[in-house]
Formats: sequence, structure tokens, C-alpha cells
Amino acid sequence: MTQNAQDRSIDPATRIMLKQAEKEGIETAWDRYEKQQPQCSFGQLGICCRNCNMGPCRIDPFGEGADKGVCGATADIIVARNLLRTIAAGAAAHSDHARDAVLTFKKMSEGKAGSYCIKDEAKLIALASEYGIPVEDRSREEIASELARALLEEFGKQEGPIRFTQRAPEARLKLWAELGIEPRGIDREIVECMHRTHMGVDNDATHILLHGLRTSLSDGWGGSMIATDVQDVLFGTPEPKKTTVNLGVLTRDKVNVIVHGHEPILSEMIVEAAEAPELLALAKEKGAEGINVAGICCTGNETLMRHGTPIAGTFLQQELAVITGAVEAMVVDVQCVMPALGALTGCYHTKFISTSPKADFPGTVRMEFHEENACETAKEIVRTAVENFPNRDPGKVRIPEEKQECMVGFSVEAILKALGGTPAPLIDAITGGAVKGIGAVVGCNNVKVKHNYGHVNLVKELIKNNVLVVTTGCNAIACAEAGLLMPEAAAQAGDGLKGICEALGIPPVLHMGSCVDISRILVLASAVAKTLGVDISDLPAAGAAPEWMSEKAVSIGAYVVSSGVYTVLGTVPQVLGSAAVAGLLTEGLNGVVGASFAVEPDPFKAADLMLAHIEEKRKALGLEP
Amino acid sequence: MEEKNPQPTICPYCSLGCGFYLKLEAGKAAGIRYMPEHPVNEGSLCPKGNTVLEVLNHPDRLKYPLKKTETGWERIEWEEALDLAAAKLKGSLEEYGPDSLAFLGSAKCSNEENYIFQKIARLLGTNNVDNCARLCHASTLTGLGKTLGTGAMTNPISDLACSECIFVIGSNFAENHPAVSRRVLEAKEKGAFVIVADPRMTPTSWLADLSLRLVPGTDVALLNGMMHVIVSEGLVDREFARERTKGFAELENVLQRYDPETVSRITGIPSAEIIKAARAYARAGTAAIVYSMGITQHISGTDNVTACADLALICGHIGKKGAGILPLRGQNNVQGACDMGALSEFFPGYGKVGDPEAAGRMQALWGAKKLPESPGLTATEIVGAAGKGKIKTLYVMGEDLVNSHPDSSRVKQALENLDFLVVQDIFMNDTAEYADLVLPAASFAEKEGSFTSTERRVQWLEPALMPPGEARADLEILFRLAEKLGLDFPYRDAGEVLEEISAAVPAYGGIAKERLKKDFGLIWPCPDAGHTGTPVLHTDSFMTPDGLARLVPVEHRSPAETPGPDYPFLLTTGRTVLHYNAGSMSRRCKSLLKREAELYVEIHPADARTMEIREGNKLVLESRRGSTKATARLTERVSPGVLFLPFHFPGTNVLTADALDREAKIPEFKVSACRIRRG
Amino acid sequence: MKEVMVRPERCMGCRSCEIACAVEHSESKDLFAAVMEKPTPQKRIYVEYVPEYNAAIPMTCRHCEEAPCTTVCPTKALKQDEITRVVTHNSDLCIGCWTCSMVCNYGVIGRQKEARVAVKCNLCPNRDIPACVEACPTNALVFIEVKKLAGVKRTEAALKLARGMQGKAL
Amino acid sequence: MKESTRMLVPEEEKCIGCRACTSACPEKLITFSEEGNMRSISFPANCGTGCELCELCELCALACPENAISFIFPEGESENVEKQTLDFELVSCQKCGTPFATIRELEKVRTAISEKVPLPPKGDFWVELCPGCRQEVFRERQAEALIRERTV
Amino acid sequence: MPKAVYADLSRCIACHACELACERENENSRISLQVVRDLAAVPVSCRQCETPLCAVVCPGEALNYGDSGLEYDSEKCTGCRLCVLACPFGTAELRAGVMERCDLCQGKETPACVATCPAGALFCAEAESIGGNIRARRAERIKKALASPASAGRRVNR
Repeated sequence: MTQNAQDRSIDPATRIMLKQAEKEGIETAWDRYEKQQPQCSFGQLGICCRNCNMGPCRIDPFGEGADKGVCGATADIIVARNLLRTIAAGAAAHSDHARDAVLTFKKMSEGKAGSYCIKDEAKLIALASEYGIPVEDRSREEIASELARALLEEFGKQEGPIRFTQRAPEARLKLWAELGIEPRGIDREIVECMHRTHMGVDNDATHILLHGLRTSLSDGWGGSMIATDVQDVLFGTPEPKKTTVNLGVLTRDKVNVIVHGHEPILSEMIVEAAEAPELLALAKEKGAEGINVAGICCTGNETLMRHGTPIAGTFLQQELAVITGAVEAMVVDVQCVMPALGALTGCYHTKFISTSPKADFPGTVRMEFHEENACETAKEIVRTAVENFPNRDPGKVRIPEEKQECMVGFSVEAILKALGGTPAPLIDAITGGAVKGIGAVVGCNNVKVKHNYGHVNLVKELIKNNVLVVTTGCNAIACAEAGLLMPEAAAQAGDGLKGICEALGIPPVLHMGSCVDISRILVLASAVAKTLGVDISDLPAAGAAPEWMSEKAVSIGAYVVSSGVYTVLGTVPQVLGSAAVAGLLTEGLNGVVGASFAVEPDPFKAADLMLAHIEEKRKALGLEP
Repeated sequence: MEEKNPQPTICPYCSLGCGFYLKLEAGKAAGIRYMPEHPVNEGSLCPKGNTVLEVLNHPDRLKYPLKKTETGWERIEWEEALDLAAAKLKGSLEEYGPDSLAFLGSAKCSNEENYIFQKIARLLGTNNVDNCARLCHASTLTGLGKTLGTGAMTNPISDLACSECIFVIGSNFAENHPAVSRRVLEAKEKGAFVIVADPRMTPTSWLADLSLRLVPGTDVALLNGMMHVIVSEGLVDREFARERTKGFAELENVLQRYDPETVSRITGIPSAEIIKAARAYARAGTAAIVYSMGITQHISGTDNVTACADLALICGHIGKKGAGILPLRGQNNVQGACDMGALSEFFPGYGKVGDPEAAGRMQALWGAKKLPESPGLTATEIVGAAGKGKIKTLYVMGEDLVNSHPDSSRVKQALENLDFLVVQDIFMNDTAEYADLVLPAASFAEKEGSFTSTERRVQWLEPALMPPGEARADLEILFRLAEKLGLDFPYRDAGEVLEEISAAVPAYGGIAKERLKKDFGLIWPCPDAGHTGTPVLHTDSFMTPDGLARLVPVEHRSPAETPGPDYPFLLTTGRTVLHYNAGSMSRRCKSLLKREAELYVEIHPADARTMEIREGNKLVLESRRGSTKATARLTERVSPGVLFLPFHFPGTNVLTADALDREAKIPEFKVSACRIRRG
Repeated sequence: MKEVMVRPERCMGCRSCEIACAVEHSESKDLFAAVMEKPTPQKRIYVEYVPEYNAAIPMTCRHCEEAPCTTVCPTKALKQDEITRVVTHNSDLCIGCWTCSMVCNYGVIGRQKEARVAVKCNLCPNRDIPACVEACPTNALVFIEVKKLAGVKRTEAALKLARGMQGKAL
Repeated sequence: MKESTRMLVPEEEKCIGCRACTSACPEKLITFSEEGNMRSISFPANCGTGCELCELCELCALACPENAISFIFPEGESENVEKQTLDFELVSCQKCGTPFATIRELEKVRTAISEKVPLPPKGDFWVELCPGCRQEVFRERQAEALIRERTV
Repeated sequence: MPKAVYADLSRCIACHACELACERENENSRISLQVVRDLAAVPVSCRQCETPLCAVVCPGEALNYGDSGLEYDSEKCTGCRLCVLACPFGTAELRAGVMERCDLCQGKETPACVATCPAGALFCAEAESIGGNIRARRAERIKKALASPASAGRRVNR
């Protein structure tokens, strides 16, 4: 039974494009999902193991068949091992992203990447101080160079916790130390995951999971946090600004260049290149009014936060953007890029340009990108797009009208600035009860959930109940598409929150950046906790990932929970084949890290869970209900 | 006696040689424990084996030597009994010459006993020594002898499990050799195709993928018909026929006449089924032929067996695992009795009587001056000669001629005609009633010795019990008799006799008591002490002088007696699962009798309807030779016009004819004409 | 009548049918909930591994004509619908004598541990297509009338033949 | 002296005619007989002083599945109790026609079974067959499929 | 889990060995074999039901369903014969005043009827394992049939 567009998304633009796809006989992720039905139950329950070649092994979840793999691994062990590998992959993705950012930063400081410079000197000085790097009487480049080396060392650090963990409240640090899960070098933790899950190494579910938490912390307080901060130094710390989102941002008369993936390093240059006069002239020559750069996924979020570049859509809209027939170039770097784009762009004039040395796809034009000649490569890419404009078939172009204005750019610094330089007003609002707490809603899209349905409804429920929502990644884009990132959205908030938002002129949902920028949420939470003199787990705060799908999300979930934030997942993780592991994640962890997971596909019920949690924490802090 | 409890033993009934344990209590056999480790039966036992305690502990067991007097049986001392027997034998010898003596050995006695028995006969100067193999598988010796060079089962029973096709003809193993079923079923599990050719529908037919119900006595036609199909469809194993056989051209020539349509008319089997059977047998990678007395007990018995051998040979289904020809023999030591030369035409080890070299070998071994040169009388001929007064003294060891030979009335007459009859047995059987002297023998569990099963497996039997009363092991009786006869035998026990056997019988060259006691015996040929036995015969060459098998064409012949207006029914005889042969043991088991108490006759319901016969009616059956009573059993197991009588009860063989196969001298138990009326 | 027909050559042994069956016959009919249920939901289809061929075959009730299991059931716990031929089992009537299991030629009558009664395929009365068929990723299980299966196979065979002929022509 | 004032009293309403008491009585004082489709169970006469030698062991009462036998003191003077005979109608096997159980026995069995396994009240039901025929029917049904296969 | 004696009827050859083995071990045979219409033999013995109706009707608690299946205490049997009337298979019998039933030759590794069966038709198993064995055999047969379509001509001898 094929779903119709109405069942697939709540977003009008998306629905229009889905119908268009159907009309053109174009296959999308939703169609492929249907062809995958039914999905393997063993996989869904996490009870198949391919870690060695005695396997693959699987456990009968109903206890009639095999209860152990060839090596003797039980469902508990297999589920835990699989989960640890997932966390490792997620942590690796964020951290490898971070490594590239630091390497660019280093080359910049050594003068080898002329296209880049230091955009936020204050943040550079602050970071240098955190690392104890002398700043007096030194050039910015000297400081940057030393900082870059120090940051690089975090990846290979063999002993002692990574530096940024110091940003966490005292109590949390102590707890991690007691549990033996303070993260050491990022690479080390990830390598250790792979070692532990190798045949015949770590075979105690709890023991395995503890290392999972440790690895995830090396992501949240390591890889992700480094990526955010270095990118702020290089490209500027985001500040509030307005822009537009959704497929309607693509323009009929301009050359449309989409930047998709997760890194800002190239996209920054492309945004710049799109303004180069010679390219604009070329565009005119080719019959276009100009050059329009738009983002998808977190590359989009990065340029959006810093430049207000419009965003064409969320993860699940990447194919739909191509189907508009108006995209001259789909430029991708890493993560969340569907290989389906290769075949899809083949049906249109769109050039599918892969740029990362790490990531290639079928059907791409390969234009490998290196910091040394960033600007040139960016221009070359834009030129390719412009030259492709005449190939566009106007008859095939179908761009939905829908686009939505939004206010973005709420870095921690920007939020504090909005609050008047200190978190105190926010804390007062919370203690006073005008704001009940903070909800961090993040994560991807997933075809298992109606597109944006989970994101938008959960967030709406939270703000309605006076919970200030901070958001990143595809949730942020979803909220933007639903108009929740406008100060006017305060009207949909409860009275208390509405009052605050109106007073400060901010939306009730604050866009804090890309998915690596969830580190900003950790920093914000730590700041609030420190001000209150409590641990993060004591805060009236809760997290959610209503439509998560990627391995990164698993790592994020794990570090958020390990940091003390109760987190509700909207899609079922592949762990239910082990009652022990599932129990540990949803119950047991409370006694370990003071927070746990919950699984609730219904966004309204998920909101209830979060609200109940916030209420409970408020009560524990002695705050007004 | 070695003290073991439970004591391993071997079943005394059929030829499979199944093992089990006897549980002993206070010197009595008190129970049975199964022997899952035994390679033949894997722990299983048929109903008769299960009730063997009833035989061992039966009050009717003969306990003392008995002499017939005018007033009846008189218990006498062993000395007197043996003196009497010796005196009568010597008297007859002196008065009428050695050929006035006759000796019937026993397929139920050990190899050692049969060896000594025939040695006594031959040293007394006569080859008139035979055993009941004459009545069951003599045609196997002649038929397989002339084609393959030796008349024995080519492969062990367990081989059947790896056959891809099993062709069963004239064998109802499900009832008569039940443990064979497990191997056939094992093969079926692996996908084997089973063909059963039998005039009756038996539990063996239940296991068939293709069941061929042929008219009794038309086996050669069926086999030739199958060969015709195999030749005409090019399914012959040409390489095998060329390299390892002689006479294909002559065979091919004869087969031409046996096209499926012709054969269908003779056998009553649809031609399509003949073709199907032929293809299934020929195409299989390994195929075995299993046959029994349905093949052998005909005037064409030798021809039937020959045709079986021809079929196997042209398809190359011989000389390898899972293939071969498996004649399922009757008695527990019928193979051994033959190997030991308890046969009128063979010395121990099948040296032909009349062959000076064979005789010379025996003479040398026995230190005898001269052995008789001409073949003696066969079991069937002995009865005839006795009737004519040519045989004066008959010594019967463990056999019931009256019930097991055809034409019982004539047998009784012959026995009455004798000057002196000695019967040595464990029970007072119907033959013993005619004896002048009855000697009480020990049963299987009360003596030691070697027994050779149908698959040529020689096993050692150890005594578990003391014989009842004064009953003695047959071997011991024979030793003492020989002494009385002035024969100087050096042996003290069976083990020592076996030593001489291993010198006399080449196939037993490496067989010795101690070796047999281990690992469930040895399968002969086992020519020397280092040899581990030969489960599969004819792997490289046949036992003919040039090593090549002979393809011998045979033609279909009608049975000696066919139904006609006076005797409209075709009577066939056979065995049932609950009883055994002449019944002297099984008819003494209450639990078996409870289930099968009396002689019955199987009659097709259609025939019964025309004759207004109902289930359970008492019927009188009449043949040209006599009449007998039996209870009617209406069943479609027999075809219309055919009657079946089990031969376990007195009466059956009153009806059967003594028409003999020319070569094997086996009587045609399987076909005679008869009529019935309500009794 | 439609039947669950098996095309053994397509079975990859993934056991998806088994799980789907157990889930369909659970209280919740939801995988994630079913794995936690007590009594444990039980499957009625069995993927049988054949070592000799290193292959798997799904085995499920054939709903035989004059089904032996129904004839031998003393309490009529097993019943066959005269028109649809579907054999159903009423566990209230089951006395656990296992004669059905003994006479079943396919060995597809299982035992419910807690209630000690038989469990067998009921062709998912609440569904259009039985759960096992729907779950099969390779269409080794099809829900089809026997006649039609022959048609499908004919088409496939014809296609193979045509391809072969083409190959030869080239 | 023997305690002879109590007497064996069978209750006709309760007794199902199962004969457990007949095999329980060590003195074989309780007997049964069957004729046609009737079964009779005879209990001993009791004169109050043990004229039929009832030892009052009460084994019969213990054996009775229906508690239909009691040992009581007769009202008033100890009076003579005549030999008592209870008659029961027998049910004939639906297949072979042999009477095999009393109506009450079968009722009792049917009720007890129905509490555990809700069976239909009548019809194709083994309770109406004698044990021998049950076995035969059961056997035939098991053989049915195999016979079908073997007839082909 | 309780076991019982089952039969693979396609293997049974009507030899009655089961009866005679049982009779030897237990004085009376508790298994009974008959041939049906000359075409099949069926041994019948106690089914060891898991909801045993004999126990349901037993007034004296002589028959009980316990952890090891149907348990029988002949000491408690009053000989009322209700079990005989309840048993759907006609296998419950009264002998010497008390019920007699197959106890699977308690104390022996294998019941005598099973151990003696020449055709390997009888087996003693837990109910759950019966299906598995039949399935395995059937699956193998199907696979074999698929793997080797009838070949024409001689097969190469292995």
C-alpha cells in the first residue's frame, strides 16, 4: 500500500514536491522505505551480529531458537556490542569533522590557507586562555597556531580527560571520574570501541555500555565542541539574523547552488564566491538574474547561522530540491548525503558535485576541495553551476511557493547578549515559573515518522507549556519551516514564555546551529547549572530527538544523557532485543548518570514525558510548579 | 561358564544374528536387555526374540534321553542311549553299507556341531548328510554359485541403508526379518526408491514406492522383462558387463523375447510398472536386490536366483557398498551349516564331493584313509529313499521333518519305514514322535559355539545357563557318540573344533574363538589371522576360476502344479511375523499363541463371497496329497484365486508337493494347486 | 482457496516469516512490545535448515484436504472448514494428546508451553495476507491459489527458456 | 465385642453404579451382576449383629467416588436390614452395541470433562463408545491418511 | 516436559514386537497394535495427555497432572473405572481392581516398546520435538526433490 504525500509529510512544500515526484515517476526515500518493508526484525531488535566470520549470528527473540551466537554471545551482549559500534561511528563522524576544522585552522595560522582568516578574535583569546596559552604580546597567528596544536592533541591524547570537560559543573566531573568514564583522547575512545567489540573482547553488557557513554562524551565535550568553537573563530560566532527557509527559497530566474552536508569550510567559500562579480557577470551572460546559494542539512545550518543564507530544506528534502528541476549544482561534503542523489541528478540537468576527499558518490562531478586553494575551488564550483544554467529545462521546473521567514543565529554568546550579558534573567524566569524549563529538541528526519510531524508537534507542545526550546540540526529547519523561529511564534507559547519572548524580542524556539552545535547546548546548560550551583541533571531541562535516524544521533543521545539530560527518542533504537540493555538505557542509567532515555514515537506523549520530567526537577529544586 | 549378567547372546530364531542380553536370576533367564550397540539390530528385537524366555524356561524342554518302548517313552541313562545309537549306526553300516545311513544336520546348531556332525557321517563312509538349507536356500547356492562363484549374500544388511534403489522380490522381510526394515527405512529417508515384487500384499509392500503383485511362479519372466527394458533402453552398465562378466550376447539373445507386453501377460503386472521398475533399478547409483524364499522355493528356484544375478550384473550393481544381491536366509545358522559342509554335495568350504583334490584335502586334514566319492542324498531325497527302504538309520539333529518337508504324509510314512531314527532336539517335536531314541539337547543359551548369520557374520555365542535336567550341548553329545563309534576326535571344546574348521574352510582361515568374542564377530571371507573380514564380496573379481561372473540366460517355466478344474486355487505358503518355521519354539510361547493360535488360510473376499465363506469359518483344504483344516481369514493381502497358508502349524505341508528344482533339489513350497470347502 | 505456497529456491533463511508470525499471534501485534510479552508469542511457521543442501525451507501448515490432524483429534479442537479447507485449532478443547502432531506430515503443529496445548497456522484470519507472506523479503512465500502459482511458474519457466534460446542464437 | 450397631447404608440417589465398592470390600460382601442392559449392585443384609460378617471397615465408603455409602446408627431399636440391591440401566456402545457403563457413570464423566474441556453435549463423541471401540475408532482415524496414500 | 510414546505410522510394519516387549516387562501389554484394512498398522498406547481427562474425572486423586506430566499413584486408586470411561483413546484399563497405565517403563532409559521396535517406528519424545523431526525430514525430501530432477539414462556410479 503506497502512502500518499499527505501521509508522508506535514510540510506543504514537501507534499507538493512529493506529488511532483510521483507524477514524474521519480523514486524518493519514502518509496525505497516502502520497498524495504518489512524490515528485518532481527535488525530492528539489534540481535544480529556480524562481528566475526563465524557469523552472521542472530538470536530468536521469542526464545524458541538460538539463544546465543556461535561464540556464545547472548542477546544482551550482541545488542550492547552493536550499540557501542553505533556510538563509535557517530562520535567518529562529529570528531573527524572537528579534526578537519582544526586542520584548516592550523593551516590558516601557518599562512597555508589564504582564503581563511580569524573572524572572532575574542573567542580565539578565550579559547587560548582555556588552554593556558599565553596571549600577551603574541600575534593572533602565533596564538592560533599554538591553540591548533593543543586542540589537535585532544584527538590523540592518551591520558587524562580532554580539556573542555572542565566546562561541565564540578559535580558532573566528579561523577564521571567516579564512573571511570571521563573521556580521554577522542580517537582513543573510538578505537577502543572497535577493539572492545571485536570478537572475544568485551562481553559484559553494562561494561560495554559504560564505554559507550565515555566515547559519546569524547564527542559531546570533545569533537563536537571543538568543531563548534574552531568554526566560530574561523567564520565568526553566530548572531541573530533573519532569513528564509524551505524549498521556496530556490529561484526560477537565478542560478541555484545548493550546499549540502555538514561542514562550513567549503560552503563559506561558496557563499563568498557566489558574490564574485565575474561570476555574477557570467550568470547574466548565461541568462540568469544572479546566483542563489541555499543550504540543506547542517552545511546549510552553518551558513544560515553566520550569513543568513537561506535553507532549502531538511534531510528528507534533499531529493525534493533536485526534483524542482531548478538546481544547477548540488554541492556536497560529508554526512547525511543520500547516494540516491547520483541517479536522481542524472534525471535532471543538476550537477552533483562531491568535494570531500573522504566522500564520493555514484554519478558525481568530482571537485576535490583543499584548504590551500579553497577560494579557487569554490569559484570553479560556482562557475560550473552557472555554466550549467542554460541546460535547465524550464518545462521541468516546479518550485513550490512555500518559504518561511525565520530568526536564527542564537549562539550561547548571542543568547547571553540578548539576556543582557548574563543568564540571570533566564534563571529568574525559570525560578519564577514564567519559564518552566528548557527543552532541547534536535535530530534528523526519518522516513519512519511523517516528515516534520514529530519535530513540530513536540516543539509546539513544549512552548505551549512555557518551556523554552533550544534547537539544532534538522529539527531547527523543521521548526523554521513551521514558522516557529519567528518572534511572532511567541503567540503560540504559554503566557509566561510569551511574555519573556516578547520582552526580549526573541522567538520561543532558539536556533543554536548545526548538529555539532549541540555542544552549545551543553555549554549553555553548564552555565545555567553553575549559576544555580547545581548539576546539569538537577536542571528543569529535557532533551528530545523526535525523528532521529543517524548514528551521530545515537552518540549525541548518549552524551546528552551522560551529561545529565533526560532524553526522549521518537524512533525506536535497535536495542529492544535485549531486555537488559533496554532496561539499563531507560531505567538503569538514572542511577548511574542521573538521567536516562525514554522512547516515545508520539510527539504529544513525548512532550508529556518531558514536561513531567521538568516538573519533577522543578519540584526537587523547590521551585513553583 | 563365564559369569556375566546380563549375558550377551544371539537370537536363536532367524538368520539376522540379532544380539541382546539375557538377564539372569538364580541361574534362570529372567529378563531381556536390549543391545543398541549391536551392528545388525541396533537393540531392536522382533516379537519372537522378545519371547525367547518362554522357550528357555518352557516346562516341555527335553531333560532326559528317552527310548521308545512298547509302553511308551522310557527315560534312560546317557551311556545306554549313546551305546544304543552307536550300535544301531554300526549295525546298519555293517549290514547295509554306509549309504544306508543318513544324517540331517541342523541350521539351528553351531558351526562346530555341524562340522563334527558331517565329519562323523563322512568318516562313517557316507555323503548322505544334509541340512534344512535344502528346503530354503539350496537354489541360492546353485544359482549364485554358477553366476558369481559363491552362494552367499554379497553385502551386509546395513549396506541397504546406502542403497538408492532396493528391489525386493519374493521376500517379506517386514515379517520374517523385521530388523531389515530399519535399514530399508533408513535408505528411504535418504530418498531411496523401493520396489517390492510379491504376489501378496504384505507389510513389506507398505514400504514400497512401487509394488508389483505378480502371479506366483512368474519371477523369471518379471526379471527377464526388466532386463529386456534395461537392454533396450541402453541402461546396461556396458563397462561392467565387458570387463567383469561373460555371456552378455547369449543373455541379450534370450531377453529379446521378454518384451514388457509379453511379460505383463505372464506376470499380471502392467507393462508400465515393469518399465518403471527396470528404470528405477538400472538408473540408481547403487541398487540392491533382496530376495528370500519367494524366489528359491520353486522348481525354477535356481533359475530365479540366476535371473536375479543376471539383473544385478548387467547393471553393475554388485561389488560395492549399497549394491549387491541379498538373499535373506532362514535359520540362525543356515549359512554356517552350509559352510561346514552339512551338505550332501559339498565338503566343508564348498569343496565339491567328487573332486579328488577337495576330497584329498579333507582326507589329509582328518587323517582319514578314504572318503566317499559320490555325492550323497539331499534332505528331500533322503526322505524319498527312506520311504523306499534304502535308508535304514537316520540321525536327525534339531529338525522337524514332518512339518518342514513337503507332503507330510509321505514324510511320516518314510519315517515309519526306518529301522532306527535318532532325534536330537530341545523339544519333543512331531518328528521325534517317530523316533526310536530321543536325545535332549541344550538350547542356544546353554552352549557355546560360533554361528554364521545371513550376512556371513560369524559370531561367538557364550553360554548363559545350564541346560535343564540332563540335556547336553549337541557338541558334547556328538563327541561322546563319536567315541562310541570308535572315532578318535582330539577336541575338548568348540574352540578347538573351530581351530580345525579354520584349516578346513578357507574363508574361515582367520577365524578363531578369541577374535569372534570381540566386536560382534567377523564377516567371512577372513582368510588369515590378520584379516579383518570382507563385508562386500566381488569388489574386484568374482569367485570363479577366471574371476569373471557368468551371465546365464534362463527361461520362464510354469510351476509343476497349476490350478485346474479339480483344484482351482493356487496355494502359496510362507511365514508370519508371530511364529517361526515348524513352530517347535514359537508355538510353545503363550504370548505368541495368544495372538496367533492356529492355522489360518488367507482368502480373497471375492472368492469367499462366491463360496459363502465368512471370516473365522473352519475350512477344509485339499490338494492331491492330502487335506488339512484351517480358519478362514478374509483379506485382500492375497489376490483372487490365491490362498496363503503359514507353514508354522502342522497341516500346511500335508498339502504341498515335493516337486523339486532340478539342480538344487529344493521343493516347490510356493506353488501348489488346491481346493477348499467349508469344514 | 488461496494458500501459503512456498518457493524454496527463493528462501534465504532470514526467518522474517517466523518473527512476523509470532508477532501477529501476540497480544500487542507489535514487534517491540511482543518481545516483552508473557507468555512469549509463538510462531507457527518454521524455517527448516537442510544441512545437506545448506539451504532453508519455510514449513507451515498445508491445510491438507481431509487433514489427518483433524480426523484424529478426539475433542474436535482441530477443525477444518469444509469450504475454505482452513484448519483451525480451538485451544479450549485441546487436551494435549499430541496425536495431531504425530500424524502431521509436515511437523508444523507446535506446543504452547504455558497452556500445554497445540499451536498451528490459522492463516491469519484478521489479515488479507498472512503475516508470514507479507514479511518475506524475497517472495519465497506467496499467498495464492494453487492454479495461479502454476501460472506464475509457467511464466517464469517460459522466460528462462526464451532467454536460453536467445543466448544460443547469439 | 464387635461394634455392631452401625450399619452400611447405600444412597440410591447418589450411587452411580461404578462398582468401586465391590472391589474395595475385603470380604466380597458387595457384589454386582450384569444382565442385558442392567447392572445390579447388592449390598449385604445387616441384622445389627453382623450376620453377614460385615466388619464395618468402611473401605467401601472410602472407595466410593460419590460418597454414597454411609455407616449410620439405625433409628430406634437395631432392626434387621434386608439385602439391598440397586439397579442401573446400562448404556450400549454406539458402535458395537455392547452395554458398557451406567447412564449415571457416563453423566458423571461427561459433566466432569465438560468443566475442563467444553465439549458439545452429544454427537460425534467418544463417551458414547465402549473403550474397545474408542481404541478402534482412534486407530482407524490415524490410519486413514496412510491408507489413502498406500491405496494410490 | 513430559514425554510420551509416539509412532511414525509410515514405518510401522505390524510386527507386534512392542506388545510382546511390553507384556514381558509388565505382565500385560499396555500397547496394542492392530492392522487396519490390511494397509496400515497402528499401535495405540497411553497418550500421556497434558490435560488428561482420566485425571479430570479421578475422584481419589490417584491420577494427577504434575511437573513430570501425568502422575499415577495406584495406592490411591479405588477402581471406580471413571478414568476408563473418560479416556478418549480407550487406553486406560483396569487390572486386578486398579487402573493400569503406561508409565513409559519408569526406571528404564527407553520404554521397552520403543527399544524393541525393529522398524524404528516408535519413539519416546517430548511433544515439542515431534514436529521438529518430521519437519526436518520433510524439508530434506523437498530439497532433494528440487535438487535432482529425474535424470534420463544411467547415473554415474559413485
